[in-house]
Amino acid sequence: METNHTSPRYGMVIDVDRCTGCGNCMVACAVENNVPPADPKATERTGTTWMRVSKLENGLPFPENRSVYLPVSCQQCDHHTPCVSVCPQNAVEYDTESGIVAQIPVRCFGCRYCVTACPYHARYYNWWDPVWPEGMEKTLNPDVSTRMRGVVEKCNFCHGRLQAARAKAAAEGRRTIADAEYVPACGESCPTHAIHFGNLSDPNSDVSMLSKDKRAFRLLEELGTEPKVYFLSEQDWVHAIVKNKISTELKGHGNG
Amino acid sequence: MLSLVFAYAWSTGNIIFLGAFFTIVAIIVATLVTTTLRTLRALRANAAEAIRWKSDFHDMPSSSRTCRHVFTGEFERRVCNNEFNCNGCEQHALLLAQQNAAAMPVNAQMNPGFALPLDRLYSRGHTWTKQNTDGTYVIGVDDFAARLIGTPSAIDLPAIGTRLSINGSAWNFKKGETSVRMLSPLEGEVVETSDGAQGWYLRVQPLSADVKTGHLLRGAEVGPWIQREFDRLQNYLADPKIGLTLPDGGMPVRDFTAEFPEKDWDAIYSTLLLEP
Amino acid sequence: MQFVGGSALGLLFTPIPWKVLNDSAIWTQNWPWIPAPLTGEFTSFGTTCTLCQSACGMRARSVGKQPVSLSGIPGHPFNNGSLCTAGILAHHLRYHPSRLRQPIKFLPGTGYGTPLSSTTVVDEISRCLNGNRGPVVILDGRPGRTASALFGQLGEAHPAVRYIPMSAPAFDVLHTMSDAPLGPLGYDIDGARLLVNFGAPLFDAWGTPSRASKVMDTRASKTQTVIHVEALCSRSASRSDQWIAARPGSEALLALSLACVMIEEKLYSAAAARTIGDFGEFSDYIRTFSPEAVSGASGVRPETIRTTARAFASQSPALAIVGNDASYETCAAVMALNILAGTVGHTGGVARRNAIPDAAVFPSSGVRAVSLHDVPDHSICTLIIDESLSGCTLSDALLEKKLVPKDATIISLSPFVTSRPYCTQYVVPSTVMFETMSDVPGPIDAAVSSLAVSAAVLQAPDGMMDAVQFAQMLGRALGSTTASGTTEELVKQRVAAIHASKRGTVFAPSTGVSTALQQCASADELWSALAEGGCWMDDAARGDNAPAAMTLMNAFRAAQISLPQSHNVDQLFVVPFAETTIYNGTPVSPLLSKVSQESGLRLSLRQAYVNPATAMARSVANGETISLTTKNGSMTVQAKVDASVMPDVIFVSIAGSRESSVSAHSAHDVRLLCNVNENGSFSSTPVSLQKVTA
Amino acid sequence: MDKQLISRGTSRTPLPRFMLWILPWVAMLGIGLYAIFLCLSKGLNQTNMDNRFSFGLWIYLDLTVIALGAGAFFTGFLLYILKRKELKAVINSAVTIGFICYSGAVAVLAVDVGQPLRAWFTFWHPNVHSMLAEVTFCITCYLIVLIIEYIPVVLKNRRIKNVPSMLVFEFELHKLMVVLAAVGTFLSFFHQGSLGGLYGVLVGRPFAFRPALGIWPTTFFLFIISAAAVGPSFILLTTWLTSKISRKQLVKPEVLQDLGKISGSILIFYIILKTVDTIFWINSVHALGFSPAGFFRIQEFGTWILFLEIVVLGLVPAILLLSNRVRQNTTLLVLSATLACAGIVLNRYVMTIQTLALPTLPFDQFLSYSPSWQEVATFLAVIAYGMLVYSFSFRYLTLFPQEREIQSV
Repeated sequence: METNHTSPRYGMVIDVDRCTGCGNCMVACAVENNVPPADPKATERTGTTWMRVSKLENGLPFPENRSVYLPVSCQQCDHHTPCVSVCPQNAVEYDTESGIVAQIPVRCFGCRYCVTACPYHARYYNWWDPVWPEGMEKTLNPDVSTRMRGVVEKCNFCHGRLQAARAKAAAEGRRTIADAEYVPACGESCPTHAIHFGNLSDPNSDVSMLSKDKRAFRLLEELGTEPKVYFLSEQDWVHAIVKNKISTELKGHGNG
Repeated sequence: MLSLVFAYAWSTGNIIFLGAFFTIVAIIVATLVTTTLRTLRALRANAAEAIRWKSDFHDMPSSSRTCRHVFTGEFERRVCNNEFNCNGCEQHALLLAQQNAAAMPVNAQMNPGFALPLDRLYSRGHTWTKQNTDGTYVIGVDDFAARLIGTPSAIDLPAIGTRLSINGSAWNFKKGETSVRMLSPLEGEVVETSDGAQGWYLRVQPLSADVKTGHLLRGAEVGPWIQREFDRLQNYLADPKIGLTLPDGGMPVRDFTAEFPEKDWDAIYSTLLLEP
Repeated sequence: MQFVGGSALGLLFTPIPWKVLNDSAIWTQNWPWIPAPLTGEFTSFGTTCTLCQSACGMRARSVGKQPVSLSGIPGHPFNNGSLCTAGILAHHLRYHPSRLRQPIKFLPGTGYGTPLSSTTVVDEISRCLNGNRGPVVILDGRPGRTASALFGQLGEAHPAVRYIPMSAPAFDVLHTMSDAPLGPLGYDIDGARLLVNFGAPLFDAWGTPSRASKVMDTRASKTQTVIHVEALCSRSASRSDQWIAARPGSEALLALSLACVMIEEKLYSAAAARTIGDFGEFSDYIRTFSPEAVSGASGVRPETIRTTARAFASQSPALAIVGNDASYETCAAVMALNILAGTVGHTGGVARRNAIPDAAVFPSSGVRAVSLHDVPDHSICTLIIDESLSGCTLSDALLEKKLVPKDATIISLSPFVTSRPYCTQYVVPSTVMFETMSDVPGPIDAAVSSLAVSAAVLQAPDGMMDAVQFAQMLGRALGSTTASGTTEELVKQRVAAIHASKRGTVFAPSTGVSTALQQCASADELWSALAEGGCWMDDAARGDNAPAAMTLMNAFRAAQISLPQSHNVDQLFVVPFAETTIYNGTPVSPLLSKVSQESGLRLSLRQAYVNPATAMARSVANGETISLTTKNGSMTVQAKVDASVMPDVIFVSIAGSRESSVSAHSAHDVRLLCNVNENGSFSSTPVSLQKVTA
Repeated sequence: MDKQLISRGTSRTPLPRFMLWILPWVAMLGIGLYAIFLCLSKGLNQTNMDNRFSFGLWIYLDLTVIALGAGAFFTGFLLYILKRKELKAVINSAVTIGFICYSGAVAVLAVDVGQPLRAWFTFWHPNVHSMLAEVTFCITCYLIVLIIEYIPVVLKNRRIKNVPSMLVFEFELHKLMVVLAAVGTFLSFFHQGSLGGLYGVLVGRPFAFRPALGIWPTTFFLFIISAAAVGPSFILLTTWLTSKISRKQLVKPEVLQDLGKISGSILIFYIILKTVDTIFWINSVHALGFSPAGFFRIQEFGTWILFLEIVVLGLVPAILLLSNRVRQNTTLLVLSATLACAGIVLNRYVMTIQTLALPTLPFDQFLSYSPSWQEVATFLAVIAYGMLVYSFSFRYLTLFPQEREIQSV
């Protein structure tokens, strides 16, 4: 997975101090990517949310308890991408032109090995065939095809938008696209502008500079997968908890 | 898989992995193809009966595979691993060269009372053969097998012209639900069949002048052999609770099957008549 | 022949068949019954969101006229590119599975309605209104629209009909306290230095969606401080500068206690005090609520209360705000704070907006607006509610109290089934956004009046009415005259009147900038700016606009605020809980399952937050089912153990309804378990908790 | 007719009793097939798996039965390649068990994947870096090998071998068995290893992740060795069980002792390596930002599980099996083999289920998962299928060639 520094490597920087956990990114993502509404029996563990806002708590009791929200989508790992190497039939590809880890649902046969491999739980299996209320299929995004049950899908930084931006640039005779031309749905929908998006290979880009900020951290950085999604927080406890994972979270059992 | 496939690359990993995989597939396919070809060849060469004997021989318990030289006392224990093909047995040739078998006296005491004339040759499957004056051979069952089976409910004889192979099937007896295969003592083409009234069942024309009979038992071997067979039979018939109690003080009866209807005759025929 | 055969054989050695096989394997693997997106050219158009009064400018990406995604218009004075979670999904509402296709008539006590034909329902409504049975009340959940004007006309023309515009509950109370009409109100949050927020989800889609961002941006310049009062460390609490954890239901006490400190320490605005006619009476009344007295019930230390009161008085302009689901009592107490601080009618306080200059089209009668609270109990025979828009929170308990028992009829306009089982009810199916022309008044957190419009782009299903048509239908039934014309014609007349006033500014999405209306050459130009998602904003009201005379006890005599008796320490309480105003029980897009059912980010219906200590004491683990029993009944919910909520209080969701709002009034509604006071407010109710073992 | 199918010289229980024996298994299989139908027609929402527990009971079952089915390749390897002739007594049974385990595992895998009809894509677009591709390739091939190895056992049926072509084919195939044994051994080494690698490569699951030796993680090798160690034990166990249930002596006692000895010697080797691996793992997990002790902080998965796996179900049976005196005692021998098998069953459980139950992200919680009835029924269907295939094979085929000789003596 050689990184070609001449081609863009898209990344995201999320300011968790600004994130209010409203969930706009989650629904905007679902609208953009034609993710269906939940089956009545779906749960937190079987639902499909390419972008999922999770709550990170400081672990203290009321009223000292504080929390921030971490919008976690595919972290677009740059090296040793855990899901790319495990897929038996090349249904996951690392696009060297954009740094985006792409899932090809039509090639996926639903073994869910990649779901197991992803430490960020950013991959979602279609436990049900997608169903939209009658007529609502008219609101589907023409740029993204729908998926059937039994395949895995995940965030691809709204790859359809990248292609549209590239096509537009090509039509105008440009070879590169500006950061503003290509923003994933989550970033566009964020009401507090907590989500920054752009080209990490460009040292002058917004995300490039923010990613080098001392407030920046990444999830499970030590695994060496070089995620391209950064988080920003000024709060020390957030950094402390993210660094010292296993000791804090074993507080209770998940439901299910 | 192929370079025609979308996004395929001739990388080292692909070459090694797919190379290994296709080698394995090729080996598996080659094994199956070889087996099929060999099967077809064997079937075309009428080798099925010979193969059946080879296959059956190794499935027989070692007690059924006692070497003929044990009967003559040359060995205490020896199990044949050569499909009773004494013609191709080095040990047999060596022993024959060392002694004169004909000189050995018949040990009459060894025969527990079966009529086994020594003017004929016996196969280990309890069939005998004897040459007619016209050069053909007649084949029948020996007294042991005759008493063992008693009166068969049916006889399934081969068609005239059938080619028999050494230790291949000669004909079948039916006894109740059980079918008993009789082994052919020699190679040849069936020229006449009989219902056994004259004491024989098949008349066979050898296929070549050099008739192979070296593997058949004769002379001094017959008595100890039949004694051993009778011992094995008695073993089966013995009541495990009260030990050996044969009628007639251990003398053979005319029809063992009829005498001991409760026994597993299928298994006994299988062992004694060499059809595992 | 040989050639054909040879070619076929040769073809096998070319990549073609393999490529075809390969491609077909990849691209044909989708079940035929999986819906495929529309195909066609992408276009886009601007419009205004009508889901609430915030009037967000939105841009729809569409195929043909069908919107496929929505985003905020950058630079828009209200939402500046942001939308709320419901707004992003506004284009789904048209296809909501529980959308009403036909008028329905419910009989009292039944949850099941009988479908009626469009003509029958009009006949029955006519008969009902002409029967001279008694007072008719029209409740307008979103005053300020063209339809509102038509409803108002009905109220004026017919002696039996009363028109009640429902503004935010707090403003309703403020109106009650004022001796003279205050006109339209709004919060001037941008101008406030200190914001004391009694439970409004300020950072969670309260007001305009860009509000959270705006407040955060003041952090850097330290120009604004936010103090949040709530029983749990909600999204807004944890992002405010200070969070005061107050027991649920004690907000009114706490606000009064702040007021008490202000009066005791003479921190109130002397000018404001002079306008309060019953200042003495109020001072006497409020003395009961000293910080020490309130501390026990609220769980807030007296020093905190005093410090907050001093800050409220000193950091002028200070503004106290409440959420839309706050009780009457809380609203009264919080508004009293604003009055004492003298910020009503001032910059950075409760702004008094100028009315929209449309008197030429819809002459106003000047009749004093009344609130539902002012209507005598058990007096309304026929109630007409426009529920075609979400955002109006109506207390069922209050409605039931105001209606004539057993014999009342409700006529409502709604896109969804809204059953009120205590009376006869006609529900007329209404159009939704994108199906009808509609004008949208401005957001609660804007200081000035405004107007935006949302155009009809899609064909409404047969038999659907918009609010204007509904009002015209009622007018015909009552035999009154209402303004005639199509909705679009009426809205256009209104816009023309605004243009004629030459007041304010207009934001044009095409340029992204706001310009003075005077520079707008024609009404058509203003119209086209508005039709593509722009908005018109009035000028700020000039100078001191403080109310001339107030009588606070008007509200407090009705409010039942008293210090609770000391309660058992081990007692659990149940509280109805909505995290954010956007899920107020009306149906939302099924896709909102993403933020509730599918992720647990927000509570779903039948889920409740429980403090870990409370849960552990009752051996309840996260995700387990618990049964809640009060003297009013019982229900089962799923416990979500969360350390951010107050111990011994169970916060049960009333939100996140994906289904028809029928369910919101069924056994799933925790509000049925709660005690309701005279004003229709729910109070935190003692409850017993039982773990349910499957 | 039934009698005509039973090998000569062996006695089997009367047909009605046999029917009674298979009846519950047939019922179990029937329910399982219905569950499989539900899963295939309605999708995997019928299971209790989810995006967090995306591998569940079935993958655990696959890993376990394939480890236990390793007896087939390892016995074949010892018999045909290393010429340990005494193992001829159990080779047919071993092949049958191997065939059952692998066919059962492949069947369950076909249900486990979301789009079984696209399973061939693995062969069309293989990702050679994926352990699962390696597993798929090897298991497919090895299942074919096992079928080919099982064919002669079937063809040797009393009735079938009367057909000359069948007989000859069997004979010719048997002559080439050494090739198949070699291929089977090669394939088994790889897929047993790849199954270990399946979890060992998961860099995102530090509990399972192991550093690579060469191109494979250490679990790759540990799985091969553990499978080789426990395969003979499982053959021992099944032979003993069959013997107990059929109330017949099927093999000479030395055969079982031999299997035990083979199992013990490999097991001790495995336990040493596993211990070394665990120590290395404890040290390396820090570098990934996790605390090894943290993984065992949950009561259900405390350090006791590590002790149980390595000592009680590893070291103890290994030492027992290596003792001559223990092997002479059938009860102790069988007990030790059972412990060894249980150790591997536990190891596979820890690798599959515990790995997924543990959190990775700072806001993750420890997860629990209990399979739905459809998953359990499918699981039981594989067991019922195995019981049926083995019962029929035992009744009508010669699984233990020594049986007849032992009977006739």
